[in-house]
Amino acid sequence: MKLFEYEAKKLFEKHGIPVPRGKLATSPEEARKASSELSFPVVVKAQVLVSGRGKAGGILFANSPSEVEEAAEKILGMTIKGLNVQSVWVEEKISVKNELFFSITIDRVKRSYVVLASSVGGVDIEEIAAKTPEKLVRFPVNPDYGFRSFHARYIAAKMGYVGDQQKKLAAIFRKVYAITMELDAELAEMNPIVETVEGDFVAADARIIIDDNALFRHPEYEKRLFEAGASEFSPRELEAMRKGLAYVGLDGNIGIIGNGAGLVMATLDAVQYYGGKPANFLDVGGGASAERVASALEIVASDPKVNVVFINILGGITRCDEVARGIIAAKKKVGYEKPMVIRLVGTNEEEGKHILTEAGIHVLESMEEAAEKAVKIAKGENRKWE
Amino acid sequence: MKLFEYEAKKLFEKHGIPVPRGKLATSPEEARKASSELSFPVVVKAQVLVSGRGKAGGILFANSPSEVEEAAEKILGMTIKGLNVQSVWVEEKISVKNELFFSITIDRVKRSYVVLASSVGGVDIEEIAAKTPEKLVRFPVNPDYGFRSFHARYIAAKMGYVGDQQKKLAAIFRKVYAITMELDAELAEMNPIVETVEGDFVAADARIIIDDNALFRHPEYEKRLFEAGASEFSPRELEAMRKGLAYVGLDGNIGIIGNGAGLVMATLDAVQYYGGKPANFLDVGGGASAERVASALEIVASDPKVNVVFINILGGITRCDEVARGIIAAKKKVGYEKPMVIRLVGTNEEEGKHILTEAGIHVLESMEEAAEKAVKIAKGENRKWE
Amino acid sequence: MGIIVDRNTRVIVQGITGTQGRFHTKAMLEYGTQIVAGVTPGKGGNKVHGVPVYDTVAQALEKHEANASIIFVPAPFAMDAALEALENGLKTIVIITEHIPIKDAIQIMHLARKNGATIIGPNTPGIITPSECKLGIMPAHVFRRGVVGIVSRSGTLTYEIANGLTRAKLGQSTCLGLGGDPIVGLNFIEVLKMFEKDSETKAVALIGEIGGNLEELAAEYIQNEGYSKPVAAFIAGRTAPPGKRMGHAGAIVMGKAGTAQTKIEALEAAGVKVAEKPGDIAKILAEKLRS
Amino acid sequence: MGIIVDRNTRVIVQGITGTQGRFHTKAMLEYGTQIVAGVTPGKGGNKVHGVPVYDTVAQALEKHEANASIIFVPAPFAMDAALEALENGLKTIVIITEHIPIKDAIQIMHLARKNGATIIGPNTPGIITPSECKLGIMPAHVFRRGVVGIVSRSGTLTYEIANGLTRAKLGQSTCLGLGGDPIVGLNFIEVLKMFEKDSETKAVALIGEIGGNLEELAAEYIQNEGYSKPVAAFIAGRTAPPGKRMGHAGAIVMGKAGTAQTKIEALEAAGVKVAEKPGDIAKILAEKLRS
Repeated sequence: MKLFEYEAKKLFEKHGIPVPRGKLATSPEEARKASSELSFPVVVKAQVLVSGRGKAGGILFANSPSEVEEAAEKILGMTIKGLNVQSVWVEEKISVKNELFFSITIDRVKRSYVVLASSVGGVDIEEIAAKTPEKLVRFPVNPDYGFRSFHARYIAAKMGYVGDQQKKLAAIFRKVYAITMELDAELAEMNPIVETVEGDFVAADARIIIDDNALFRHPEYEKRLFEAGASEFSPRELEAMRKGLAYVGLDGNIGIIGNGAGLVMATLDAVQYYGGKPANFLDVGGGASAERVASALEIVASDPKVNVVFINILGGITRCDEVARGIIAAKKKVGYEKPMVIRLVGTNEEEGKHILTEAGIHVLESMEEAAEKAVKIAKGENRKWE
Repeated sequence: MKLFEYEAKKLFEKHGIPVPRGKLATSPEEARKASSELSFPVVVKAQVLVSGRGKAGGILFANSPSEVEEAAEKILGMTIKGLNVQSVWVEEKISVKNELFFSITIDRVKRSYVVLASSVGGVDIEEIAAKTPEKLVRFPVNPDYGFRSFHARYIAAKMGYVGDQQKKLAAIFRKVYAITMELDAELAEMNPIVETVEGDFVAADARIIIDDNALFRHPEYEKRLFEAGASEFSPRELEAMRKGLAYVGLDGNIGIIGNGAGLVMATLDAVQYYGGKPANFLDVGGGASAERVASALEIVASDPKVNVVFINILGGITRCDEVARGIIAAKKKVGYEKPMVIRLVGTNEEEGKHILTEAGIHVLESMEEAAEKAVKIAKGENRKWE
Repeated sequence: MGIIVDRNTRVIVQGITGTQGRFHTKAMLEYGTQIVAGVTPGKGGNKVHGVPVYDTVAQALEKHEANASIIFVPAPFAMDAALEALENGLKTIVIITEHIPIKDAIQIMHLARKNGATIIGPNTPGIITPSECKLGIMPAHVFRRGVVGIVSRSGTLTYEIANGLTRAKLGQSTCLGLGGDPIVGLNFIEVLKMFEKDSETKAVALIGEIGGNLEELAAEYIQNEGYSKPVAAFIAGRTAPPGKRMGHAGAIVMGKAGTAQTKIEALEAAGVKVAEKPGDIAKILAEKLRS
Repeated sequence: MGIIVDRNTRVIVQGITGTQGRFHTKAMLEYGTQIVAGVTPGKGGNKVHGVPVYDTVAQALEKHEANASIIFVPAPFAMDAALEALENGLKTIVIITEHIPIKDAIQIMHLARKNGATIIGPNTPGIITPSECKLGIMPAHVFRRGVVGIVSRSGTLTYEIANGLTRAKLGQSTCLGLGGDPIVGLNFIEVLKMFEKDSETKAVALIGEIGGNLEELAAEYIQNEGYSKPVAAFIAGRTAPPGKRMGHAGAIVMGKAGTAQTKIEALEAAGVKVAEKPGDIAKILAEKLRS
């Protein structure tokens, strides 16, 4: 779960990490008012849970309250990568001497947390790694030790800081680690963390992503996950999450439902292989009970782009006859009338097919064939499949 | 630093460990009033930082408010092992089915925390170990794992509990461990923890000792350490602690000052060997600066029982001439006039001796000889040493 | 033969009294897996499908010999269950549980490494050496004793491919699901090494998906070490958009990292034939083994 | 010869810029100890008595070879310093610092064990192999190269006894202070074993005190293993009342456990001569070595 920049900064501040003074606003007037408590110049920043807001025009500078209002006017209501900007963060501009990069995230290969730091910041990590790899410090955290004062100082030293500056910077690094652990974050990042002209360090941008699977330990965030506008998810994605289904919306017109993440991804790929465009990813998970299939169909069918639904079920433990009955019940319950392609194999396959055929639904055995069919229908080449 | 029973119980309660309902009172009237909010019968317990209050009459039962007042009257103002009882804890008597023992402490040999538990409780651990060793579970905590749910359940199972009772008991054990870690306790104990007639578990007694060396992490307790009546230390011991000196009051008449805990203990032993009785243990620690010697002399001399002071300094790194000047300055500053025996060896020994002799103080080289002298003086056999 | 599990594997089921644990204990017993005991806190003394239940692993081991565990415990308690298995010396631990926090998984893997234990999962279908031992939740009927080692990051997609291999009469030596989480106990390279040493395994099917770079590292390994057995791969998620988790917690493209494209390119550069569709794996390997 | 430290010991001083660190660095250098670098956070680039100072141990080791560390860092930061030395592979670590919390000490010892490192202390005067290496704060002049290994829980009392051995012309092979805290890195048995293997050590002086049962365990060891070298002991604290800490955090009689009496009885039962006064140690050992 992504936190908004302003939330991350407030957390940082609570832990004693210096951040620019700032205020949140949800209207241009409020932004203007907020700026009256700050020193100019200020920055007006879109609060939106995707990266790349700078390039999208979501960050503007202002030298007066009226400029703030103007900037907020422009930014609020903007749509950045599909997400609506509902608030802006107005904060004092800081006098930058150097922009640094600091991040704590997961190292899948080492199976540990990893600290990434660079004396070059303000650009993304891929760019740092590509352009100035010699300046990128990569420190995997050994759980026996954790991320301790001497690790933090070593990194600050590698970034070129000595004396009190080294200690200050190291202290900030350790606080970011403490936040990471406390919040079960899978990412905690300051990019940039700024060395000011005065020689202090300020987290000019802040990103935190909490591990969704650890939200049960953080009920204050867990309950927020489903609030509209409070997470990076679309209403349909939220609806699916509420029902315990993994759904990702895409641009195409072929609705896809399957059991097992890998299988559903492969189904999407097969659809694309035959020239079609998936409208979504939807994994009903293990079991594929009638109820879950109904919920899935409801969500997929609610997407107006969808003109055919392709259900790909590999009946493993679950019996195919049960799944078949589930699909029929789901179709009825949801009132879904558009065409459907179903691929169903596994235990009691014959009976399952029989049930579906009886109900006038056509079934294929091969995933590839079924994908091809679905694409043809979506393209209007095979209307008889309705 | 020892916590009072009522403090430990409040901590337990805060962490969700069931404790009997109770109230604190510092006067018989207050005790009577407190009992009105409780169900009878109740127990009135002396709040005092030594063990053995039961045998000393510091625990009484009461069936009515007037009996509570009477009991509190008896207990308040009692002196148990030299400590004044300043408050009583009035709590509801619980219906005991079984008394169990549970404790977390330090295992010096394994260099770890150790959990001790027994299905026999309410008597001291030595007695449990001696009489029912087969019922004593001893579980050293591996820091890689900590004390986890399965450890706690295993112990509860070994104590004979199954099903929900096992889970309840295990949950309590883990909370005690959490408190131990959070508070840097060197002991956290429930003796007894009671299985009630209803099958619940209640911590009927609670003991917590915080590691003095970790008090810097617990400022709320650190500041309390020096409050009179709030710790297990006598006023003179507290005075020494304030000055950074290690002092322990004893029963004899020979005041002892030395540098190094082992050396001071050995000095006490030598005094006893020659038939004398030490009035105290006082270690001035490393350096033995003039200031520290003065503070030490002040504390030792303030004990009216003392009729001779024996200073035993092995000058190691510190030069003897400095120590000698320190002693003379201290004597003057404190206005100490009673006899003194000084043993001083080490770097610049000759000069040190010379300085003391010049000032009319006699010096010996051997610790044993000096101890013998001090004993003689204390017994009045050698008045010329004054 | 096969890897990690065989007919001598003696199993404790942790979380045996839950719906999942109960159901799959039965299925595993029916497959012939030696399940010697189950563990569920507070349920000691019961039996599940004839298997005695204990409150803790330690108590189970006081009565039974075991060397493996399979965990069905809910995510909030799964780390404790895994640590319990580890501390009690079990060397093969399959964690079926999904949604375990990353922090917990890191702790599990750290201690497993120190204990010399093998963790399969979390969020895995488990491992099966057909005809010998099924330590997982996979449908038994799609597997047949054979020559292809399967190592995969997914569940049903693996059954799909295993089924293809079974129909093609190639069968499987062992089929192992690494797990769909970002932090899992084994990586492709480790399993490739085991398959290389296993005489029954004649070829390997590697089933990857978007997210992380375990496939790229496997490709590098195959190339640098001159892997001796034919490998065919399938990578799911060519159509996955960046920044979105595709069902598995670990299946996510971050910026430009972890795409199917980079994985496919790396594998092909290492001489691994990458199938366009799951159905092609059996064809590719049949051909390679024929030649 | 002697144990643990010798003329090849190459030392890093952690906390070198503090009063204590600075003072004892000079004293150790004067003794001939090879101090290659110092570490103090934020003081990198300075020099102390000609020794270069670094911000971290890792940076010091990038420039210098070392195998030991001595720590003068204040108690609240001492655990981090010890962990820094451990993680950087230093195998002999002397912790002078007093008042380290028990929880921190437990963590240090736990990681030291895993790293195969030897911790001396905390709250120790350190270790000295006369004429070769002084890694500690003891006054050099009381020590002379000789044949008695000293292992002790105290500081000045040890100097007292060492001085006696020096005057008696027995001298010391190595003198090691275990430390006065409840949790320390070495126990008597471990050091007795080292002295047994050391050809230069002909006899051992064991200096114990109240608290814990390390002396009792040492007695048991001496008896059961038939320790081959003569041992004389002194136990401080015969007059200590129960429940009171006598200066050292570890010097406390709990109930009836850890008294001088039980220690003395155990040692005597094991055939160890226990001195009534510190001055008797030299006499006892001189006699034993003469016979």
